[in-house]
Amino acid sequence: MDMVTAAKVFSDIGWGLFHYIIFYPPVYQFIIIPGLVAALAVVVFMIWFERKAAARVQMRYGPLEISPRTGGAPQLIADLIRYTVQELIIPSAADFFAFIVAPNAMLILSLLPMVAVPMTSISEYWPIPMGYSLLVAVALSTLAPIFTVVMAWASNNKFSVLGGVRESFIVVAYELIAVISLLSVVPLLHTFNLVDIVNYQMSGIWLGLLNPIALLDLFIAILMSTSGFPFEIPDSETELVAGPFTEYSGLIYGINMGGGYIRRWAFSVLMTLVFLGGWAPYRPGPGILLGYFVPSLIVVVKATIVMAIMSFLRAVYGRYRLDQALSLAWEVLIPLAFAAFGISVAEAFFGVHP
Amino acid sequence: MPAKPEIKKVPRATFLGRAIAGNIGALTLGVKYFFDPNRITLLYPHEYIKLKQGYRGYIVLIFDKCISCASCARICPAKAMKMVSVNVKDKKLNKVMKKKYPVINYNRCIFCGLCVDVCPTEALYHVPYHDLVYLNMNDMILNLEQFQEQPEFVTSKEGVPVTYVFDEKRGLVKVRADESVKQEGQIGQTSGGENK
Amino acid sequence: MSEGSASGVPHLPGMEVRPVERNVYEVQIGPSHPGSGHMRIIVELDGDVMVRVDPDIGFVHRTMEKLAEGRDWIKNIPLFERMAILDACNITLPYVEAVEKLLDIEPPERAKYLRALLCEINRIASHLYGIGIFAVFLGHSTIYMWAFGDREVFVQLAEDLTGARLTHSYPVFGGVRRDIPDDFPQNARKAVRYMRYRLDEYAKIYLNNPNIRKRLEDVGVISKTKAAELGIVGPNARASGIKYDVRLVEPYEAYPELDFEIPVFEEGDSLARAWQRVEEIKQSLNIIEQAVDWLEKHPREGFMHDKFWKTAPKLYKDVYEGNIPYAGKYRVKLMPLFATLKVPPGKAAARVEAGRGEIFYYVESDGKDVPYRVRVVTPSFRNVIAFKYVMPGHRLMDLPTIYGSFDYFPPEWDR
Amino acid sequence: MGGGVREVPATAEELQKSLLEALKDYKPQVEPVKGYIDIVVPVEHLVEAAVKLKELGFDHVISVGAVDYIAKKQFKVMYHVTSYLNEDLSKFMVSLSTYISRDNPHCPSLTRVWLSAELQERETYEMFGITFDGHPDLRLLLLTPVVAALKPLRKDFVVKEESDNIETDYEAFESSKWW
Repeated sequence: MDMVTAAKVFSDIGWGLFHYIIFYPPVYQFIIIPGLVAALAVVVFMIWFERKAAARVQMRYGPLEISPRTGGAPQLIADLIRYTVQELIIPSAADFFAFIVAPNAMLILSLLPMVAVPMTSISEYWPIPMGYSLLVAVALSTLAPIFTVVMAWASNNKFSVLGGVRESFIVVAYELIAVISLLSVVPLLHTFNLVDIVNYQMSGIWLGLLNPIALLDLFIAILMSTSGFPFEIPDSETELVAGPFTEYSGLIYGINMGGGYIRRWAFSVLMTLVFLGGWAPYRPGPGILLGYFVPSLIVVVKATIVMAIMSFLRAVYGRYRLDQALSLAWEVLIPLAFAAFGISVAEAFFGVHP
Repeated sequence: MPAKPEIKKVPRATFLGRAIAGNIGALTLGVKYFFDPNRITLLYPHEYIKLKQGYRGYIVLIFDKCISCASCARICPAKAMKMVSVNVKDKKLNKVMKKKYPVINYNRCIFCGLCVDVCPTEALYHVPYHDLVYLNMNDMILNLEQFQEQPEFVTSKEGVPVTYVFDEKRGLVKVRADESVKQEGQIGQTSGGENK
Repeated sequence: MSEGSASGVPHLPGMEVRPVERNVYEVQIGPSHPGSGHMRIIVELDGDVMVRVDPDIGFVHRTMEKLAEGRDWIKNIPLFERMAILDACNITLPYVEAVEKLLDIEPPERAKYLRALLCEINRIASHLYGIGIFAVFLGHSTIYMWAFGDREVFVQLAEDLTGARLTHSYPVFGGVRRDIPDDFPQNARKAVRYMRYRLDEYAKIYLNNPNIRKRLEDVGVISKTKAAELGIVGPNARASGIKYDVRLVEPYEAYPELDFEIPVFEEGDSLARAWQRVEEIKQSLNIIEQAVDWLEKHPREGFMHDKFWKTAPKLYKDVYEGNIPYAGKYRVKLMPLFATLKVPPGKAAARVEAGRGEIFYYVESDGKDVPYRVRVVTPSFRNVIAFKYVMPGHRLMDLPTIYGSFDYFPPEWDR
Repeated sequence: MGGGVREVPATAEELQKSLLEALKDYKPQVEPVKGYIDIVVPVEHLVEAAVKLKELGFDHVISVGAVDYIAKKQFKVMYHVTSYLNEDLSKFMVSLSTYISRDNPHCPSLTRVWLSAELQERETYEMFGITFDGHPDLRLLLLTPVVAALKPLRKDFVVKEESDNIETDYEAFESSKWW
């Protein structure tokens, strides 16, 4: 076999790998867009944006010195490198297996909902059959937070355990809100199919306009679930050093830090599809470019804007007390979520549904 | 008119006023400053503050004015000054005699300025410089010759001199030091690292 | 009462052997706290509720009282400043006043106004610092940055006045060390107007923010009698309805002639303590305006007691008037006798309302060039006791709220 | 607060007179001081005098301090008190003090009377080694046990500071440029 043939065979295998594994929609969605790669890119941008936005409000510049011309944009890359090469300290009292596995499991499970969402209306590019995709995505989104509690328990540290307990309180509170507000579109449209939901919003009436209470509820639930301000309670540094992440260092700490943002990203994509019209003004055309990349880009941009708004809240709010957040969740937001569900039913009954 | 106590009340708000007006007020203010930031950060090595005369900075000795009274060394709270005896030629009497002169240890100096204020002949004065660099702690103990020289101001080599001027709307506004003299009232922010 | 452990070594807080109740979880907040300086609060938690709180202080203790016994009278002024450098004039003023009582001198009118002016500038700076640290305890980083940024305005004013940003060493026995520069009045008025309008914004984004209100309201409530029993001081006591301010009950320096209010809140919770500081800043701004007006109207004379100034040579007046180009302007020279000052024997006490509350100095002299005994009681030190008695019963997340609302300052309470 | 001073005197002298009258059972003496009123009672009457002062309206302690008179082998323990709730008394500072023996320093604790004295008595305990009998929680506050054993504020503990010598030879200064 001469070199040319060998090269051809290898390139065929490579192409096969590329075509059938990377471009196999579930894998592609999990790894590239809107999964790991897109999420990481957005997270890096978002942490930078969060710091810059807060700095603008707060009479200062934020990250700047590393590259004054771009406003310090490479700062996060530098931070990432630092986390990567930092020494990884695992306390001898920690439960080694759980200590190492939990952050990674959390990262992976945070991205799992991405396998269940469509990025386009063309069935060729769907990762899974879309019949019950909303239900599947919602179900998958609830898996990750348990690993924060595992991390806290495995750290064997008082502050971690306290943080973990807080996290578990909050998980129980926000999950119901998020699930009910997401599912409140179901009675309106009589479908669990995310593609149908987005297609309905092609008419220009986003479901967020039809049911703003559900949108607001979901927005707050996402903030709660990803400990964003004003609900940055589990890792409240003033009394619990870093909450569940106290004992973590190096790369795993970086994963933990990004983990919350990635969870927020997954929820933002879901929120964009359900309430903010997905790829809405755009109608996916033929071909992979117009049929997949353009609509997915629109979704990514919309979800990024949602995340930017969430990040901006850091500059305006402090943090609630744990019991206040819980009472807000159980006494205000959950009734509101039921109300939103009722609004959807009423709208369907009175014929807003097409 | 002496002071008088005055009972104040924490402003009360209704539930709706608190939930809606409070949130909207906070958010609009945040957005306002997001689009119109009021920055006061000094980008230090690229800019430095040109201090006014009167700032209690580094201290310089005027050798000829010193009358060796040792008040400065005696009043120094940090024991940063010492009197060293040197042989100098007295011009009036035209003979060599032993006199005492102060030297300073900047490891210890707290820049309280008492030595300058207590000097009966004004032989010590403050230079409005603050950020000097020494290579080691031993260099920070100046001998008699070094104490008489004005320190070399290293920041001015690459930095832009700025001053902060008071402003009613923005508190402190950073202006180029040379411009602040020229255009009073007309205040423009110096270009920082990033331009809006 | 625990006399000491079995080995004869007295117990250290946090390191003692003591039976712990079941279902109690001990957490040590500190000693290196992310939001504050060096302090430790040993908290026993029952669930999320604090049942026993033991403030453990002393991590930055320097024994100021002992150090003062080995230093000349004037050298103690820069020493005592180190307790709270951001409140430097207030914290040294009672010492200077006590020594002036022993020396039987009283500063001239202009010096009194200058002292009151710097005291109020310091009070605003100190309150802004307190507001900022409190905000960061609540996770509100914007007010933290704003308060520190706006504090810079007043630090700049103090720098214009005294030549140093923080450790001014401004009041000395018999007077002050500088007079106001020529452009000071207009700068001060600008700063005052700026701060007034900023305080409204503070209220908007911070104190009226529903999130922050919820954290502060009805947390750490101290009733009037409880406050008197605990002996907490300053803005914290006034937020509980106690009409006590040294400027009110025993006016010192120029305060008898200035027209201002002492704001008093009756709620006694953390929100009242936060508002108290805002209201006090407003009053301090009024005082600054009045003091600046007075200083501008009156001739530049009488900044040092005649005992020290009447024999001053011409050079001293030249320095004051700015006739010597390198020497600056409006500097008040000190007579060489300051370096070797001997204070007549006697005992004196003085108190002053500093930013965080009442500062008390007891000064005893036996006629030597060093004090025989100096007793300093700082406001933060007197507030520490409140943590022990107010915090239990609250949730763990209320600890930063209560702690921050008292405007603690570890170097000050440790001395 | 029950039973305050009914007619609050306007000047310190009048207050001093009325206080001496009120405390006359406890053998009070007055020392000349500036800025406050110093009332010295024997140590056995300290608690009773404190209770009486509290009844008169002095409701909190500003300072608990001690002075070491090493020549007289005595400690003077001082409680500077004033009033929060009685606004007319606020303008006066009164010191209730007592002399105790330096050899075996014991002083009755006034924490039961004035709760605000608690931490300051702990401080005086560690700084002077004065034991406050009846204090509910007499532990170290600021110092470590090693340092507290030295009783740092007593006059026989001398801080080793460098010499006050401000003069030096130029040659000596040049050869070892360190101080």
